[in-house]
Amino acid sequence: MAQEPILTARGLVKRYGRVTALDHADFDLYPGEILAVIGDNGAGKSSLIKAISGAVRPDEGEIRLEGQAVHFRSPIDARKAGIETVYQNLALSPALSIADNMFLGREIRKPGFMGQYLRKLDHKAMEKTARAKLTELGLMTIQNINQAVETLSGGQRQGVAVARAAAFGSKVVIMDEPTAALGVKESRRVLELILDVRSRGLPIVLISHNMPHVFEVADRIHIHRLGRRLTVINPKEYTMSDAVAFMTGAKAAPTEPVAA
Amino acid sequence: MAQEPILTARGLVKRYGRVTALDHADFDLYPGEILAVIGDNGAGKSSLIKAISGAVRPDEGEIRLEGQAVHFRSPIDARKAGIETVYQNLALSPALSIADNMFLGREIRKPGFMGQYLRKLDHKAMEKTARAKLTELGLMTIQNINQAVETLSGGQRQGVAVARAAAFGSKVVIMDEPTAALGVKESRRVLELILDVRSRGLPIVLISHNMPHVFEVADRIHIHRLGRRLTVINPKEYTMSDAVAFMTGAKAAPTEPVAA
Amino acid sequence: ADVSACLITKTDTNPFFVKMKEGATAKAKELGMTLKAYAGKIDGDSETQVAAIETCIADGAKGILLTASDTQGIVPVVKKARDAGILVIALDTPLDPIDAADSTFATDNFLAGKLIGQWAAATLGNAAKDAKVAFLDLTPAQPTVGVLRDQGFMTGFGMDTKDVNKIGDEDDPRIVGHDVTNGNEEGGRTAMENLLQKDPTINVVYTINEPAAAGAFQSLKAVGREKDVLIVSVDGGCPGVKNVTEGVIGATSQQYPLQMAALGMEAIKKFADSGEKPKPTEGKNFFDTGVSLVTDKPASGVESIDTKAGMEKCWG
Amino acid sequence: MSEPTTAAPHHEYEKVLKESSTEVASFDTHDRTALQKFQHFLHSSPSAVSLIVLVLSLIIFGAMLGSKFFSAFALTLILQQVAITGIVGAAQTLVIMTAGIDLSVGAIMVLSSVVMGQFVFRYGFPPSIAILCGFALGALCGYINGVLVARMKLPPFIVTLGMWQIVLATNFLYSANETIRAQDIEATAPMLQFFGNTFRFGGAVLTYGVIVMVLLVALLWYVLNHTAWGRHLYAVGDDPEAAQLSGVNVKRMLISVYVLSGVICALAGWALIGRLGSVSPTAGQFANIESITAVVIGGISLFGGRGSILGMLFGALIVGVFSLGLRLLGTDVQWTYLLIGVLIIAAVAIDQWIRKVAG
Amino acid sequence: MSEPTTAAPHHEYEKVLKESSTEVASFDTHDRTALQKFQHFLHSSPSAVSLIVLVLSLIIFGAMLGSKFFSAFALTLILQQVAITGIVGAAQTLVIMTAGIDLSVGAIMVLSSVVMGQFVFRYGFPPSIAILCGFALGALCGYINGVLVARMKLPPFIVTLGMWQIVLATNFLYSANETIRAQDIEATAPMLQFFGNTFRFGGAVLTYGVIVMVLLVALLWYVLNHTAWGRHLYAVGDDPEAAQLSGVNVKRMLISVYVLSGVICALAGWALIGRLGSVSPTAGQFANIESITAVVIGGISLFGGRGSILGMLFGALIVGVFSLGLRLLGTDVQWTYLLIGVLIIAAVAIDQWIRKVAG
Ligand SMILES: Nc1ncnc2c1ncn2[C@@H]1O[C@H](COP(=O)(O)OP(=O)(O)OP(=O)(O)O)[C@@H](O)[C@H]1O
Ligand SMILES: Nc1ncnc2c1ncn2[C@@H]1O[C@H](COP(=O)(O)OP(=O)(O)OP(=O)(O)O)[C@@H](O)[C@H]1O
Ligand SMILES: [Mg+2]
Ligand SMILES: [Mg+2]
Repeated sequence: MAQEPILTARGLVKRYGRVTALDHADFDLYPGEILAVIGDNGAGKSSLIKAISGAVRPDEGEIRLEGQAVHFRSPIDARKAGIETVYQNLALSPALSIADNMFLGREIRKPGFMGQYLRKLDHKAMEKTARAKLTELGLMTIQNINQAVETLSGGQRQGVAVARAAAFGSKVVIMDEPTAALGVKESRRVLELILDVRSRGLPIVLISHNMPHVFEVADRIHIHRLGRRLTVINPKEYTMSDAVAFMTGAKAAPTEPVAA
Repeated sequence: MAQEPILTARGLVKRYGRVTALDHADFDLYPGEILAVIGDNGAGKSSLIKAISGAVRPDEGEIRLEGQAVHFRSPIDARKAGIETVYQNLALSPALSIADNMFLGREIRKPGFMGQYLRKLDHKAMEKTARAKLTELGLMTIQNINQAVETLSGGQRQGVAVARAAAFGSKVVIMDEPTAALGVKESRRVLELILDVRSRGLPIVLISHNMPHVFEVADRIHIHRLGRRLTVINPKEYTMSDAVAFMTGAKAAPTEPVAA
Repeated sequence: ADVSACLITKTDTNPFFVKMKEGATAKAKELGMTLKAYAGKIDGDSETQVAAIETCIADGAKGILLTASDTQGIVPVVKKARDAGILVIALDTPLDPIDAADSTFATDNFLAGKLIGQWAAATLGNAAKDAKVAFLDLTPAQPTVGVLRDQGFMTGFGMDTKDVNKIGDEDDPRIVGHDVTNGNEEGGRTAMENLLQKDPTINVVYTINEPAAAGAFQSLKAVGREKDVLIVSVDGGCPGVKNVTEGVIGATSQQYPLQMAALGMEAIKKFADSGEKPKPTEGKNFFDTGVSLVTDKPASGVESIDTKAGMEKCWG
Repeated sequence: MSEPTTAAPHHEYEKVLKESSTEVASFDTHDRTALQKFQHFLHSSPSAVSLIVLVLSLIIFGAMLGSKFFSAFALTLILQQVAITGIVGAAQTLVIMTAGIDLSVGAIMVLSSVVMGQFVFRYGFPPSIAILCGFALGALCGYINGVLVARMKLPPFIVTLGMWQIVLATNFLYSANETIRAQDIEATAPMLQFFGNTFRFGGAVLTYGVIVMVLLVALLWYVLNHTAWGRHLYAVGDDPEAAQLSGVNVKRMLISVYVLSGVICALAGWALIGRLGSVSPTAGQFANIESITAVVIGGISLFGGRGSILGMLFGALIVGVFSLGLRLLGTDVQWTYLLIGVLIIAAVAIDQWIRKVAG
Repeated sequence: MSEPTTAAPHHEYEKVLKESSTEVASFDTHDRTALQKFQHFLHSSPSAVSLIVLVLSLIIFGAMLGSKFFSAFALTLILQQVAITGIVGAAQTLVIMTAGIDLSVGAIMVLSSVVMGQFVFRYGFPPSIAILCGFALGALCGYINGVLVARMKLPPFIVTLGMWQIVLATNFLYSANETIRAQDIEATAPMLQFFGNTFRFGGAVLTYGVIVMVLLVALLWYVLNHTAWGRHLYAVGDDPEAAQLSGVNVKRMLISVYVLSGVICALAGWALIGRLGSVSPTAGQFANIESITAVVIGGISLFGGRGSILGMLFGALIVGVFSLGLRLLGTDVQWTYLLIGVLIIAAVAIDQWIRKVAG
């Protein structure tokens, strides 16, 4: 495919004390695709997406968004650039409401004097938008958008985090194990949501240990091993057994990463 | 089967403020079996096993172990009675060593005067046993048994928690989603361990959202829904589709719970 | 009708003020007045005293007896009280300026220090010019009482005080050093240890009050020097006077808090009845409630009473 | 890239999900008792408990003391007496809401007031400049706290414990323990005493210090509830890591909170000059304890992220009411301390009980 | 029940796992620099930093002051001066290791000493009984703290803040501020002054108070490291929920820690009588701050679960060395406070640095 990747990383290195979480890792994401990232526990998947989304600063390596080198100093920078992330631990503030959480860091101010000079927030507008987003995504029935997040069940929380990312991501949406703790029904909903987001033209990075899910939705599969990208495979060309074999080192991987 | 259940619960009720997590739930575990407990997020599975293992005290209902009514006031009581539990959040003390964690609450004292009067711990003996247990279970290669648990990877921690339960459970071993965050390889190891424990004659309660795993290892499946036991099915008689349909309320469940 | 008065002390934990309160309470009962007593949390806590004065204004008190923690800082609220028609009498510690209060019933703290200074110098005789003197002061904040007693001692002992309002600017070689005690045994002991370490030949110890002296004595005893060091102090509380009897303290300047309080209460009563304000002692700008040196080893040229007389007048 | 149609679930069993029930877990629907409703109300309005306690204590002392207590004069006197605690308490509230604690508030307040005074009297600065210098000093101390907490990730308790000692020692060394007398200030720089000005209507006497405290609390209430900064503050206190990941610049927030706390302490220092008339380096020794007490009695969680600044104000007033009431009753001061100790424990115990029962 | 043979994996792909590689992630193997090795050493021995600081400060003051400071007498004097702080610090250490804090230690210490004294002099109890009563009182106060923290789940900071005020007020009300004189105690109940006894060898002077402090710390070190109770204490401080689930009776542990803390405070009260000779209700006002300072400088984490009680002892000694050293140098007391403030912040900053770099 002739398309240019929207997001690339080259030679990322991240060390934690004596552990090297990323060891010259590469990464490519193409427009409009679902890219699955798989790998053993501790392979460095979360570290990779944290580096890409500005949550940690890599020790070495470079990241390019639409061909431009970017240096995110915090998740805020990445968000401003259009990259939205659902982190493995969700990153919601328990005591704040659903609406507050969805708009954290990008609050809407009142129009006119109140907003401009007194910096008053437009709670109404935010609630309306939040409700609209949640409904639009058909994710779940939440009675009260002002409910504190801590009163929601695990599945509902996951829904809020996913909805936030899906609603605000303008270039890339990244999800780190969004279904790990979810039940069968809830997992299915999240998968549908992911397909939904792609159908809006946004590329998605999905980290998951669930092979059937990965093979169901992914356009390409990035296999991560020992802190670096081992290879990228096309799920239509390889079986799950192959993927697992590459991932765990049981079989040697194809040397040339395949394009999307 | 004519056997008596080893562990039963009848009419358990647990309320958290305005949420009823358990609503007259029943439970039966027979000797030597693997009983899977499945259900939607928030169905009350964790609450059920917390009640059984003494981690929370039910508001109503009774629990019987080998026919005797028991009233566990804390996990310690349950452990003394031979029930070992791997909780969803592992329950390990990060700053303590692997050996310390395995023997927490059941430390071995030195023989003789030092142990009896000065209550001196026998660190050597504990380390030896801990290493033996971990090796015996073939779970993983841990270089240093005195390593702090916080330095282990997620998978290794899960291993320690599972090994602890398997090593000390004398009547019942309970595992709440032991593979939720684990990779393919690591999950497989835990499943093998579960089968291993059963082959030593111990009954196991396994909570999981992973239907293939459940149908692979379970002898019976307890389906939990809206805070109570909906039914118990034999995985040989029903398909995964049936189980999921019952669990999510898509199909009515068979009214009579089947025996093991 | 009912005449009510307030007593506001620096703290309610120092026996000196406890006795003051007892004296005032007894007098109030005798004169049929109501008395409310307030105190700061610690020495130097002026805000609580301000709040107490305000309370007295709200309470409609006729008079206030005040031992101020911050003699300058308290002045504005004292003015408020006087504007509200309340008689304000400074007890023990004069305000700054002294006429900020209607009247002052006080020990002359400078004189109290001077007396023990003179006694120490006279007792040592010729040795006084080679004496090694340790000063155990009150708190790091140098409240006025502490300064007056400390500098009074120096004056009495024949040292150059330099700025008489400041401790620590002197250069007399006989001064080993100053340390703070917070006016209690604990501080007295540690401060004495520190100064002894600085110069083990110390033979005169000035202490801000008798608890500090008791602490210092423990420290001297620990190194076996309790016999050959002269401790002088100020206060005249019963335990202190007893300590003079037993030779723990060489001499102490005795004050009369009970009397101060009683006189104060009488003045308020008189003011309430007739509107007449008390007059200061002749030749001084305050009413001097007197101070006497208590010692069993009188020194020539310094007037003193013995401990038997001291015990009769002691206060707690 | 080929645009696939919605992929088919790999697992057969997932197909049945379409028919799955949408029922949700049933809650107990039995009517709630009046007590439970009350608990729920208390739970949903964090400063209600302290307001109720405040009103109750006003009523009780009013009943015991009559017009001596329940007069415009006495009630406004309470306001005057808690003004400083209220202002410092506002600073403390901000810090505690970030799950921190600021033990240096009292010291910063006093040093700021000393700087304001000494810059006029020692160096001859115009009062307005001296006051600005005081504020700058407060901001600087806060900034140092903030940097140590946010950037070096040191525990706030320790940072501010150290800062407290450092600032207080600096205060004594710099001021040489000298009080600047009220009369001198009045003559040379009355602006320093600005907050001591009063206006009255009837028996009520309000100092400008009281007004500024009320305005400050109102302003902060607005900021906390109606601006992004306020929401971010709650988010940081709640879970700093989550806040960071979801787009809050946690370090900048923390530093700004400590700086603001320092500035408010400087304001308290200025108000302190107004209240005392003079500049005294020994003032404010209990501002730490008093502000923390107000915050705690006001129902603000020491773990951060929860509570309302109005609660702090009510907490300060409760302490003020008890102090004045007990003083007017003529009880021994120690009983006041004892009672406030009991009050502190009771306040959190009630809070905990509400949380537990209302769930 | 049919005993099934090992079930077959449902997923085809899981079969390949048998061949999976057993390689583990590679660590950087480049030789570590001397600095890194040093950091690692410091990281693995929590009290090493404070020991090094202690030795350094001894050397520096020794160089500046010569034999005045570096004599057996002066060094044992420091021990005497920190004995009380060390004993109270031991109590504080236990509480802080459970992620709590005890602000009431000083108050409990003083009230216990007052009870020991007054029970002899006011009620004529034999000294041994009076001392037992003092210990019982300490245990009771600790028990109340413990119950409020463990059973009612109130924050330790607030519980002990309230307790501090309550106990201190009780102390003043009960003692009527009366000091019991050293001479009277010596005559009537010398047992109360037991810990003031000394023995000497050469210039060194050790009081029994110093000995009991050292023994106490050694005993607690043994208990923390070599008994189940000690391991449980670390586990509770680390993560109370995990500890509870893995078989530690957290409530009982917490209560026992607070009770023990109270008992140790009573011991400190007894030792205090030995040090002062007299019983003074105004003593011990700084015991809270001093004990917390010792703990913090000793590198014990305020978040619980980490640190060694030996660190606390070194921390207390560091403060003692600085205090005496600076006094002998003749600096203003305020400089001591300032330096201790800096020391507190520096201690945690170093600790944080080590943790970060050594990972
Ligand atoms: N903050 C941290 N401090 C120290 N080590 C870390 C930190 N974060 C990650 N690591 C280590 O880096 C390695 C990679 O971790 P990472 O979380 O990226 O793995 P992962 O592939 O996401 O694993 P999982 O599938 O379990 O989520 C692991 O060895 C982990 O222990
Ligand atoms: N400590 C608690 N406080 C309040 N509510 C709780 C608590 N623990 C559980 N609940 C509520 O009880 C219900 C049952 O929770 P439980 O954890 O038992 O579900 P579960 O079946 O284990 O779910 P999952 O599959 O997500 O682990 C949920 O609604 C949950 O929010
Ligand atoms: Mg991960
Ligand atoms: Mg669960």
